[in-house]
Order: sequence, then C-alpha cells, then structure tokens
Amino acid sequence: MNPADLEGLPEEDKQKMVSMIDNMQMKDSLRMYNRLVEKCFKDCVDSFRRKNLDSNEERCVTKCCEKFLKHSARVSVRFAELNAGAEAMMQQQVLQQQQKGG
Amino acid sequence: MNPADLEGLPEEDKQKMVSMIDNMQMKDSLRMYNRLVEKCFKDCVDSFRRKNLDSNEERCVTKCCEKFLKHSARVSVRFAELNAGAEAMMQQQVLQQQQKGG
Amino acid sequence: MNPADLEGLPEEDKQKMVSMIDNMQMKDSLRMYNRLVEKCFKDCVDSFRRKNLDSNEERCVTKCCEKFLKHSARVSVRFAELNAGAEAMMQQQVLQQQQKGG
Amino acid sequence: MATPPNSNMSPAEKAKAFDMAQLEMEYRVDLYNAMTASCFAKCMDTRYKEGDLNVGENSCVDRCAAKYWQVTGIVGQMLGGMQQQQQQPR
Amino acid sequence: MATPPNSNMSPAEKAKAFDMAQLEMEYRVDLYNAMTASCFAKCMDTRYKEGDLNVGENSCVDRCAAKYWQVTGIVGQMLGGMQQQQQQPR
Amino acid sequence: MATPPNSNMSPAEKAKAFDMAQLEMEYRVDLYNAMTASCFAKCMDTRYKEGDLNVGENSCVDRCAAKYWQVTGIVGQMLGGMQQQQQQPR
Repeated sequence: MNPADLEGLPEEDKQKMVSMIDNMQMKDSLRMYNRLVEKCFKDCVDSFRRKNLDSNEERCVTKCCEKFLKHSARVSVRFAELNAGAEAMMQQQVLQQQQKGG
Repeated sequence: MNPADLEGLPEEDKQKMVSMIDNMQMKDSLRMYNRLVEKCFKDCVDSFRRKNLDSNEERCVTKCCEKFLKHSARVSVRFAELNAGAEAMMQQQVLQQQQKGG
Repeated sequence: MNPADLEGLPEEDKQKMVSMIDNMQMKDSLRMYNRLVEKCFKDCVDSFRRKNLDSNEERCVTKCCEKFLKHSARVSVRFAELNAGAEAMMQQQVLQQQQKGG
Repeated sequence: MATPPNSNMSPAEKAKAFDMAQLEMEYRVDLYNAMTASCFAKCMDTRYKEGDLNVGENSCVDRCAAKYWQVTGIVGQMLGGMQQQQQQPR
Repeated sequence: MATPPNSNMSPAEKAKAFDMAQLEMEYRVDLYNAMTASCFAKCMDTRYKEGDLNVGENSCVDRCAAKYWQVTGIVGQMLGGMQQQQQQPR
Repeated sequence: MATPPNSNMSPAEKAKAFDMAQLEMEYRVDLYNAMTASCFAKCMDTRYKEGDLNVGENSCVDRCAAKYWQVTGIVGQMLGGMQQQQQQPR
C-alpha cells in the first residue's frame, strides 16, 4: 500500500484507511509483545523451585529481549529493501510491456 | 454451512454472506501461503554462507511445496467424507427422535 | 475491562460491548478446542497401522484433556490474582501521586 | 450447529446469526488446517526426495485423518460434559 | 490501559474507544493462553498416566505463572523504554 | 497487488477494495513476522550471553532474509501455477 494511493480519496475514506492501518499496527505490537515474552520465557526460565526470577534469569530475559529487537530491526531494513527491489522489477516489466505494445 | 441455507434470504443478506465467505477463503489462502513458505524454509534451508539458494535447496523447496499441496488435497477429501458422515449420523438421530415422539 | 465501566453508557453501546465480549469468548473457546485436540493428538497418537484409536490412545487423550483443563483452571486463578495485584499497585501509585500534588 | 440467518429474524438476531456463522466457518477452517499440519508432521518424510506421496504415506494420511477426527470427538464430549457441570449448580 | 467508551465522546472517538477495548481484551486473552501453554510445557508430565495434577506439578504451575508474569513486566519495560527513545528525537 | 479504493467505485466495490487492502496488509505483516521468527531460529545463539548481534549473526540474518524471500518466490510461482491449472478446464 503506497501512501500516494490515498491522495484522490474523499476525506471520509482517507480517515477510514488511516484508522484501519493504526488499528493493525496496534494489534501487531501487542501480538509481538506476547510472542516476545513467550520466546524469552521459554529460552531463559527452566527452574521452578522459587517463585521469583533469579538474577541469571533476569539477565537472560533482558539480553533476549534486546537481541530480538535488534534482530527484528535488521530484518525490517532487509525486508523493505527486498520489497522495493521487487516493485522496481515489476515497474520495469510494465514499462517493457508498454514499449512493445507502442 | 449448507449452500441451500441461503435460499430463503433477501438479496442483500445473500450478498453479505457470499462476500464474507469470499473474504475468509482469501484470508485462508494467504495464511496458507505464509505457513507453507515458513515450513519449507525451515526444512530445506540450513546454510547461510551464501545469499542465494543453491540448487539442492531450490529442489528441496519445490518438492516440499509439491508434497504439501498433494498431502493437503488428500486431507481435504478425507475431511469432507468425515464431515458428511457426521452429518448423516446426526440426521438419523433426529429422525429416530421424531419417530419415538410420533 | 471492568464491568462497572459500562454503567454510564447508553443502552445501545452497552449492547454492542456485551455482544463484542460474547463473540470474543465464543471465538476463544473454539480456538481452545482446536488447540487442545492438536496437543492431545500430538502427544498421544503415534501409530498409524489401524484407522481407529486403540484403548491406550483413547485413555491417553482423555487424561490429556482432563489434565489440560485442570491446569488451565489453576492458571486462570493465578492469572486473576496477578492482574488484581497489578491493579492495586497502580491505584496506590495514583493515590501517592495525588497526595504529592495536593 | 449454528442456525443460519433467515428472514424471520430481528436485525439484532440476524447480526448475531451472521457472527455465529462466521465463527463456525473459522472453526472448521482452523480444524482442517490443524489436521493437515498434524498429519503432515506424523506421516511425511521431510527429506523431500520426492514431491509425490508414496504408498505408505498415503495410507498413513488416511488413518491419521480418521484418528484426528476421533480425538476431536472425545475432546468435544469432555468439553461439553464440563460445560453441563458448570451450568447445573445454577 | 485504554479509556472505555463513554457518553461524552464524539462518534469517531467512541468507535476508536471500542476498537481499543477490543484490542486490550484480545491482548489479555492472548497473554493468558500463552501463559497456559508455556507453563503446561514447562511443568506437566506428558505421558498422561493421571488426569490429575500431582503436588509437584501444582506448585510448579504456581511458580511458573508468577515468573511468566515477571517476564511480562521486564519485556514491557524494555518495549516502553524503546518507544520513548524513538519519540524523543522529534 | 490489490487496487486501492478510489472515488470511481460503487459502494460495494469500495467495501471490497477496503477488504482487499486489509488482507494485503495482514499478509505483509504476517510474512515479515514469519521471516523474523525463522531467521531468529536459524541464526541466533539463544544462550543470550550478549544483547548485541555479533558479526556472524549479522551476516547470517542478511543472507537468511534474502533466502527466505527467494523461497517466497518459488512457493508463490507454484501456487500460482496450480491455480491456473484448476481454472483452465472450465
């Protein structure tokens, strides 16, 4: 979805689109939060002889979280590049198609 | 949901039902696409010394995808049979109940 | 979401909120049903030389289901306590904030 | 099974019936997907030498689907029984 | 926590408040389900000799729930801190 | 890619276009999340001695993202081919 696509729309539809996107981002953040807790708990906590995290477990959870966020940021950059590459390729194909036709 | 159930509905509701079903099928296809990529990537790609798939990895992904689709088609047939069997059994029970009552 | 929050709302909105909650609970029950079947099948069924469950598999599925439901009920009690504790702590912080301000 | 929406319903009942119909369809799609994934994990050789299912895999899938369905039945009865127990004391 | 819908809101604000209330409930259901699945995996003997939880399993579940909740707190603080960092440069 | 909603559409077409736009966004979010989880599982040391990614992990992530994308392409072509086969006999 290109932001430019929203240009021609009446105000009401633009609002609807924006709030749909907001809602989806909010939902995705909350899901990511839950998945991250699940993952770091799974990898870091294995002993249930006490009811509080010990300092090793706390440190592990902190590092796990930090690492996941850095990893996630890096994948995000690569993902954007791969998407951009795919769109550029598609536009070139359309152009070549038009030149053949013209 | 039996298609016959839609018979008595006003046109507007029928449309709503049809577009609900369309939307759900579309959503399910896109999710299946993502799950299939995830699965075949997990089972077939394990080396990250190059940034392109080698021919073994490509072949594996192709076979994995082919196998999953064939498997999925077979489960689909069995699933339909099991559903049909369950419905036939339920109808018979209703009939027996009615005969007792009459 | 505190039920008291619904007090001031007009009838129409209250209805909307109630049916939203109903729908979510229904959806969650159906998902839990599917997850439970998946889990107990995975843990209990491993042989596919016959097409019917043998008595060991049946017993295992029954115990698995029973155990999961009891476990789930216990987690539910703990979860409610932890939530209540967190809310009490938040209210106390608000109170302390107000006393500082006053 | 949910009553499908029909013309004798009030608007509120009809909206509810649409919601129920949607939940039921989602449940069935979810069940089919879980059965597919579970039987793939139980029956398929994941070295993927071949794209076709061999004889053993084919019969394994058939039995796996049948057994998965039976597990659905057992779990459903237990969940139903539990619900009734919860409702009786009222 | 989200502000629940109330009568002083404009229709657009009210629609937003309903959406937020729904997201928050989904988040809590999701958290409870993840806690249940995680503690089942950590604490339960999955040979299913018994349908009851034994003493060891019961106390394991209690501690597991407490620890899971603490992890939720740590991760929440880190995500919150990160969000603030992103917002400060503006 | 879906046609975004525009002013020349009938109300029904516009509702459909909104639905399609939503599905496409959900698909992309889902793809990004699956790529993130898959490459974390393939590339990261999960003993978490460090919160930073080391050199090996960084280059592994880059290659993993590229390969994941290629798998998306192969699977997409196969699903597309299958769809065409189903449509031709009509």
